[in-house]
Amino acid sequence: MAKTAVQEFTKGLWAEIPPFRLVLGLCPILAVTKTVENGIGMGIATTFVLICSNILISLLRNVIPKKVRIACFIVVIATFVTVVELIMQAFAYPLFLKLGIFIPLIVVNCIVLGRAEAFAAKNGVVASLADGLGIGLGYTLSLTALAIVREVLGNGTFYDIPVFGPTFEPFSFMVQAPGAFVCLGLMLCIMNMLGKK
Amino acid sequence: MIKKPFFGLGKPKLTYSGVRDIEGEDLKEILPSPRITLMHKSPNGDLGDLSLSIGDEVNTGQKLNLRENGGEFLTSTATGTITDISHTTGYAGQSFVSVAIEAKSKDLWDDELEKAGKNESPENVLPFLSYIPGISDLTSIIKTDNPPNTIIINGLDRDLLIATNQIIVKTEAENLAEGVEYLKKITGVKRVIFVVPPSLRMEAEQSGAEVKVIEPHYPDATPRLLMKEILDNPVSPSQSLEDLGVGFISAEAVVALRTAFVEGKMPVTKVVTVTDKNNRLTAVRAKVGTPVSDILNALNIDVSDGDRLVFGGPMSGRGIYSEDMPILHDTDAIMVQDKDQVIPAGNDPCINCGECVRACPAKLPVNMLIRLLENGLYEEAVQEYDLLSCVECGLCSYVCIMRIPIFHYIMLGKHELALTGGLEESNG
Amino acid sequence: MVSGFLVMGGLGVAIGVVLALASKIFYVYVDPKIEAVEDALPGANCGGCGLPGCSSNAVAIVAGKASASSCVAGGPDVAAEIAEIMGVAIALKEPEIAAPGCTYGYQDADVKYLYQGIHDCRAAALLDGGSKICTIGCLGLGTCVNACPFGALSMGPDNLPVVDTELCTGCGTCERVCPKHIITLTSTSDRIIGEYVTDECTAPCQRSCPTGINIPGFIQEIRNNNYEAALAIIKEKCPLPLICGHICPAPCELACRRNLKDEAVAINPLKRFVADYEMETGKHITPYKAPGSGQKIAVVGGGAEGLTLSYYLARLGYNPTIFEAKPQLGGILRYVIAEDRLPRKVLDHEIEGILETGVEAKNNMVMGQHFDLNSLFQEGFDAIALTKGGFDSRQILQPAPSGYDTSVPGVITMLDFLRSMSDDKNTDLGRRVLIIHDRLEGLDLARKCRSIGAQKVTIVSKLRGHELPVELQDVKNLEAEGIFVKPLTMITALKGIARRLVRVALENTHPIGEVPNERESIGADTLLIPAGRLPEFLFIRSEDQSESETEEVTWETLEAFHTFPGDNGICTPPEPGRISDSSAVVKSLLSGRRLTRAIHQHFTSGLITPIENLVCEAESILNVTEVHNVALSDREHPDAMDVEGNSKKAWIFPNEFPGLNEASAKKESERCLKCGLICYRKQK
Amino acid sequence: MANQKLFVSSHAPYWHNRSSLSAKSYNIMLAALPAVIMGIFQYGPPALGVVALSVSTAMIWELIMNYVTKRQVSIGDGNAAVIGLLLAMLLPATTPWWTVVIGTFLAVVVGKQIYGGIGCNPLNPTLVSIAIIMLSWKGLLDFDEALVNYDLGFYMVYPLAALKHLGTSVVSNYSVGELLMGQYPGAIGSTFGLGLIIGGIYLILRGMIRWEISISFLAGVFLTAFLFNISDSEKYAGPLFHLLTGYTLIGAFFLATEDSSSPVNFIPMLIYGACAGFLTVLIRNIGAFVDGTVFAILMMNVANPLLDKIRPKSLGKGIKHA
Amino acid sequence: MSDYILLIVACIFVNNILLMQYLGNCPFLGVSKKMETAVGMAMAVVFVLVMAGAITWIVDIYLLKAFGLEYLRTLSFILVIASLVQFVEMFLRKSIPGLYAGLGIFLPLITTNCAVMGVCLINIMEEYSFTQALVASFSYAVGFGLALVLFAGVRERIILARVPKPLQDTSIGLVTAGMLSLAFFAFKGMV
Amino acid sequence: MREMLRLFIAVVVFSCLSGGVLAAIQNVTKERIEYQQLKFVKGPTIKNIMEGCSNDPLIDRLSILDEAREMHLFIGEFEGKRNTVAFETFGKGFGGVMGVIVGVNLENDEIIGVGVTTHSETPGVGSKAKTDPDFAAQFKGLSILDPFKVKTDGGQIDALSGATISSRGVCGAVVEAGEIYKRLKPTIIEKMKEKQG
Repeated sequence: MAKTAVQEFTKGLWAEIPPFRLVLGLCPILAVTKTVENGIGMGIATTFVLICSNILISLLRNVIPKKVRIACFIVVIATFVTVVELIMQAFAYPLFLKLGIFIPLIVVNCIVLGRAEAFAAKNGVVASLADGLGIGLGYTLSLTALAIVREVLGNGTFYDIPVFGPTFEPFSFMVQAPGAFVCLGLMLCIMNMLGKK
Repeated sequence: MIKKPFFGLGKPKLTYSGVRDIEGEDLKEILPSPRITLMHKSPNGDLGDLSLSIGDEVNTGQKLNLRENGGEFLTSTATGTITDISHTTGYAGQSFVSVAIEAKSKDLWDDELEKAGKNESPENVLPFLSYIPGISDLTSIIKTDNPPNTIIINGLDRDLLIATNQIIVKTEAENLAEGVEYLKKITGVKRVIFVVPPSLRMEAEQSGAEVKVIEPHYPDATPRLLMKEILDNPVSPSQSLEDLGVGFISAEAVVALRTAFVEGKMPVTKVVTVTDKNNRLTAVRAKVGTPVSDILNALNIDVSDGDRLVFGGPMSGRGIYSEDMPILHDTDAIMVQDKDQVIPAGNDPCINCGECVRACPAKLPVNMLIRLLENGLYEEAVQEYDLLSCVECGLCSYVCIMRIPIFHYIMLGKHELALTGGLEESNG
Repeated sequence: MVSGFLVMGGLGVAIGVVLALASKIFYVYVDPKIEAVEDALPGANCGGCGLPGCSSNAVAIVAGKASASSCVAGGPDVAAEIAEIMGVAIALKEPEIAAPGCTYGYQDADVKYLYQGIHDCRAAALLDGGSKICTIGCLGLGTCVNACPFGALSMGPDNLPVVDTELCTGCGTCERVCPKHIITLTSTSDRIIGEYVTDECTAPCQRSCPTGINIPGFIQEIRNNNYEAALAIIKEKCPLPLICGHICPAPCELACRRNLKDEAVAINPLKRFVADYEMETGKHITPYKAPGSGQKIAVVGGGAEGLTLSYYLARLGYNPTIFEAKPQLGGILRYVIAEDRLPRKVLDHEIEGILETGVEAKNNMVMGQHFDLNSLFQEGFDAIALTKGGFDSRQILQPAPSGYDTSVPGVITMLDFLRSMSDDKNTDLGRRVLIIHDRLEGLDLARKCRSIGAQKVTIVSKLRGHELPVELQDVKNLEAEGIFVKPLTMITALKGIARRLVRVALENTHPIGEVPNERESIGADTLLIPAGRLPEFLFIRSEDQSESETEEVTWETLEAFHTFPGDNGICTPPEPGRISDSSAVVKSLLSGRRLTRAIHQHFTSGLITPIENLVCEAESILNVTEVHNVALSDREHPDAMDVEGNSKKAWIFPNEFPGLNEASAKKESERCLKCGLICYRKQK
Repeated sequence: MANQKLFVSSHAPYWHNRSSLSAKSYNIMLAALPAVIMGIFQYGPPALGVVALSVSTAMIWELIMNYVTKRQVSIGDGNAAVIGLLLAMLLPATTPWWTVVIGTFLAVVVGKQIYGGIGCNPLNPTLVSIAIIMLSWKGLLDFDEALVNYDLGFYMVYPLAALKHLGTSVVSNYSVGELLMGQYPGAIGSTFGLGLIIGGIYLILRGMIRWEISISFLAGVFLTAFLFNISDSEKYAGPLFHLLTGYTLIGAFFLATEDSSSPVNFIPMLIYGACAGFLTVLIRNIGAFVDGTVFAILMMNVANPLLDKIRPKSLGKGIKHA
Repeated sequence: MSDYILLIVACIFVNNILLMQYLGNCPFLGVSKKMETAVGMAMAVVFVLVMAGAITWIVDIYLLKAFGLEYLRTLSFILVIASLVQFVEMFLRKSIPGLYAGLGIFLPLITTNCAVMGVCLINIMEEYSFTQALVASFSYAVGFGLALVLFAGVRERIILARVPKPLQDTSIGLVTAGMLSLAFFAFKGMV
Repeated sequence: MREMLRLFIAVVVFSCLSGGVLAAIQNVTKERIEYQQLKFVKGPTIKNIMEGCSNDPLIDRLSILDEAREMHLFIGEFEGKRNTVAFETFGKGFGGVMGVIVGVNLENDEIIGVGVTTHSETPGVGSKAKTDPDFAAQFKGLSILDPFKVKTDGGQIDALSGATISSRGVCGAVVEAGEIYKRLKPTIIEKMKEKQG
């Protein structure tokens, strides 16, 4: 239990990196990783919600009655999701358009609720902040990694900059739905192989 | 070995061997062996409380009590001295007590049976019947409580390359008729059905039993399939044939019954069909307990390392690992395969070609069954894919393109289930 | 702003009302435990546990179908919380790991046929029990490897499973799937209290060793230059390797399979070699010690048996205290055996090692004088073991005031009784007396008891009625005399309060198969036992306090050896294997170790379980009568004494009894055939 | 025991009909040969190149995966070669080399080996590969574009594409004889209808493929096309046209019949084939793709485990004796 | 009428919520290992989704849009869905225990199933009428169930296959989901 | 009951508070969001269509109710005359709905330009509808009141190669635009007058 905030932070980056180690939060990772830009944007949005909800829930953890905690957590999370939604609309509208329905759907991302319940509701503010940051960053990293593979292979670009010559025929299967599944599946396999050591 | 035909549209057609396939269509007598080994399947492999001991003298046809507290016994098939008693493990962990006898050349007959045989009530007769050649257990037929209403005499054999029963039907038709009479008398059963291939219809009709002729296609002579074909009464996998009041007995056992109670002598010989490396069939008559090597020597069959010896036929027999193995009361055939004929089993997964599904006489979804069995999911195999409906004919393995030992898997599954099922019972 | 506030508030109110009403209207009783577990679970309903949602997992946990740690998302904290709710303390338990028990893979062992078929041991075992001649041999097809859910098993180059002890969790899956029961879960504790059974691969030497040392195992470690591991193996069965190395008569060497070829392996010298090595290092190698369970055990008697008992108790996590009447520990080893057979230095070294494991020793403490059962129980000991051993009452220099040994209330050895009678001491036997005796002298004794005031005397014999002397068969007349005879009976327990004996439990030992054994319990004030010494009593605090009016301690004995063959109750004269006036030190070591087993089983499961198929002479076991493909080689002998004190040999032992030097020990270890049941190392 | 003879022991049965996977694979390749030879004859060396590259790389991928997964080398069973050959038959002769290599990778590795090798794949590996190629590089499988430099002396427009873009008027440009003889542009091995039919009949007679699937597939195509044709013959081509163009024939005899992704029970086989046929025509007529065979069969592959649950009652099942 | 048929086909096949819109993947991978659970989950989703679709539509039109509070959509929808699920669970447990045993245990999983929330949002964004929203919700749910059941069938076999170790379970599950999605391209462009 | 009340109050307070907070944030960001929406979604396309206009059409916009739906109409000023109007309609493409802005000259009902705004078409194939200027240019100068169809459907528009469906979608949107235009033309002129006046 006596983990430092740093440890809480770093575990999210490898030991418990969300979609790979805890197989949660798959929908957005499949849907928004067509391009690196989307992936990072989604990651940041989720991280924001994670951190804010973690902090708030950690603060309020003694006030919230146990029986309705899930409902309260959902309200808190939904509030922050809406905040993200509004801020994004105001300041990063193109990204908002691309992420579309998946921004409101952060609210049903199991990772956010899971961390709130499993961690923030039981730990102090600093630890919860570190946990939220770590998990959020880990999630962002995973999104980015998948997005890089998909964008580079499927579109021949990285952050919209062409990486191959003009003769490159993009492997556009990768940016389509089946490609997303297959690609994530194979990445999970690689993670499993690495994790074994 | 029957190869897959060039044009393979339908099911494999495997035909039971008949009397005509036997060299000379006659029986060869094997000289009594000086080494006789009797084997008794004993649920308890313990040698601690045996009532027999090394050095005991025995007579031919004598009933030998195995245990102090009675119950288990064997029948000596020779006159001589017990030289060894040991314990061996057989198929599926069955436990055997084997008793080796150094036999004298002359048989002294035990007369206990003659005395008992006068009174034909089942109670008197029953204690002698475990070791009638040609059947593994007569007690399911002859019993006082809940006797069967129908007995089916099988004039066909259990497997391909066996003509043991058929040659008996052919050569001992009269004895058979007497045996049927006797069978009716001691069991009190009304309906006796005699199942034969078309070629033996004439002989069968002399027996006085109700004759049913079936085409000799493997595996139609399997009890459960006969139930369906002859009696139109398919058995559900959870039931035994006994539950339905049907008993099965082989023609050889019927003749042996006659020998025992009409002649008053315990039958000690067994007809065995021997198949050599060139698939030539010979029928021999030998004492139960004769080592296989004696029979092979008498027929000039050479075996060497890497060959395969099988008790029974090519589809459902049991491999044996030693030439010293004696023939038992239910050994219908010995098959010798050269090492060139041994096709190794494959270790690849099922490719779902469906050959097995089409070959299966019990209509099992073998393709799915094998997947579950490979993963050791035996209970699911029973619940979802009817493992217990299997009639154990071996056709699935025979046709499997990947050469998966499916039959082996099925038997393993049944065995493991029996083990765990037994555990559950003892817990509950 | 206001509208937002109001709408959400309204929505909240509506939802709150509906749910509150619904929870009233649709109330269904749910096990509070399930609710508690559900509360502890994260409630994220991620499905990571393999069940649809947290509530179904909660139901599964409470029903015992899922483990407390089944929630992936929750992690160890949640697991601990649930464990608390479920009341399953995550116990301090010594980890068990899988260990294969076969030494030769199928390519090195004798086979009866060439197997072809499914690559699965269970399938292979269908065919006449597998292709190996050895009925308990590993079939080597890797069923356990495939079954292991943690990837802790792999197939070694010799076609035997290899366990990665890091990954093994002791789940037992391999044990369940192995058709030959080769691979079993075992812990150091299990091995310490374990006995060899017939379906275990044991070498002849191992079976004939009274202590049961895994001889091929430790010799193998010597071959691998791993002397500490060798010592650890020895110390699982024998806590005094150096002493044994000096004075053991080595029955193992008689059984050595090499005798069939040339000469036995020098097993005992090899054992001494590693023990010497330990002494040379100046440290005591203490192998694995189980996490403490903390019970205090008093061991009365600090001889070889008491030392062994205390050592193993300490290693199993108990707190043993030795009470020794003499000023120093060691018993016969110290006070009887000649110095030139067993140097005291060696003895001190070994005792030191035992004390280092956490054994406390109190010297100059005589039972009956300085302490007794009652005082020990009152001091808080949970069990008291009597290992008074070879120093029977004949050797007690200061007899107790009553004239006989009163260390066990109401139990008098025949010798003491007769002596006190002859001394005309006033002996109070109480009303009810029990005598264990088979012969006519028993009747004589009974009459003596009657004459000095006993009202009812019962003679207990393990013999059958008709085997007894004729006089003892005259039941009617004897009964009139107040003497009762109980043939075919043994005493299984004593029960007393404070310093009094109250009851004796008897068991009627009908011959096997006739009538099931019957137990009864009769009142008794005195028990006369025929030996000249007290057997190994094991006392525990009785839970049954009904017969005690005051706060006095009620105690009873445990049947320590009840599970071994030849057992005739706790008070009959010693039988081989459970003796304490042992013919050799190794036998008292065995006795001490078996006492440990009784104590450990009593405190862990509450039940001392019998061992089925224990290896003993009566059980038939596979063996070989001739060896093939083994080259002749000469036995190594210890170097002759180097008078010059050559430094090369100096480390060994500057004493009259040199051990093997390292080179010859290595050479000798090569001679070991590493036998199994029927396998042994053959030349290729 | 030392001087005993050492026999082989195994479980019954001791006979086998000597069928083997490699024999099956070689028979399938043999059956495919007429169509392939015709393709090579028509399109010349490039076609031969595609076929050779496809077969060889498929086997190489298989070999690599055998090593990676540490399993027995399995190229001997010929299955990888069959996959490679079938893939080549679906590609046009002008397919660039890298597409072929990626294609065989997708087929052998993604389609088959990651599931554990032969028999474990839920979908037909060849079809997985060709479907992914279709989605990724549309132009490659646009036969009109791909074969633009060929002039083989017959009407050089891919019939199904023409049908899709130009309507039923194009049907008259192709006679049944031409279609049967492969006198139209298309993939290397899928145009020679007569050869495919002969190969298919050979396989059915040898018992290598299940006739129920092939026949019901063809029947499905025929019926659906017929119904569409009746409903609006202006818009939808007749059944014969659909039967003899595109991947219909190769699909019926070589693709839909792939063992591990197709059902084995009688009724499921009929449903499987018929639905695949129905979907094929549906996609061609109203769907997004020019030829629907690939996706139709893939779709039915997915439904296969569900379909195959329809099976006859096992012996003695469901019988209640008093 | 034909509009509705098109809508149904579009929602079930063409725009399959799981395979084409990537929604609801967590339960998709979680409960598809056995056919039984897959069928149970599919039914539970149909049940809840239709109700959720209807209620959120009403909430959106009569509460949020009426007051110009569209920005509260996420918040109110999730609240409504969560309480609906809880309500249904309580209701079933008490009133129809038989049905509860069948699908009740799957209900909690639905709260965080983004397919439910997603479909509700899609209904609003596509500006469906009430009947359309109902039909669409139902069809999307059927599409979800269809994909789930098909996938469970395939997955039951894959679990029995000799999949290499690192690929086992979720990894191969995802790849197979990809294959399923690939197969669903068959319906592309049909509506 | 007291317990119940506590839970009840907790939920109510939470939802009230979050409602309030969000309302506040929304108030702050409202203006900006609206402008962003226009700027990023329609802005570029409108600019493209109204190339050369002398005003900022994003600012000079009208809101008109069309069958209960609010339409934004952007007014372009050419050569000093406010004679052009642009607005968005929708068509069904390969990957879903695609937004199309159609600019019409109010005087002669001629299309001055067509541009795709939002779409989810296959990159490189269907997405050419947005990026390929030649495709859009086909509409220029045609009368908005004409029916538009791709050539395979018997119309006048050359479909993008390999993206018939996307092309059809654009045509559909333009046809719809024609219908809306027909309905709204009088209102537009009226409103414009109001605005100018």
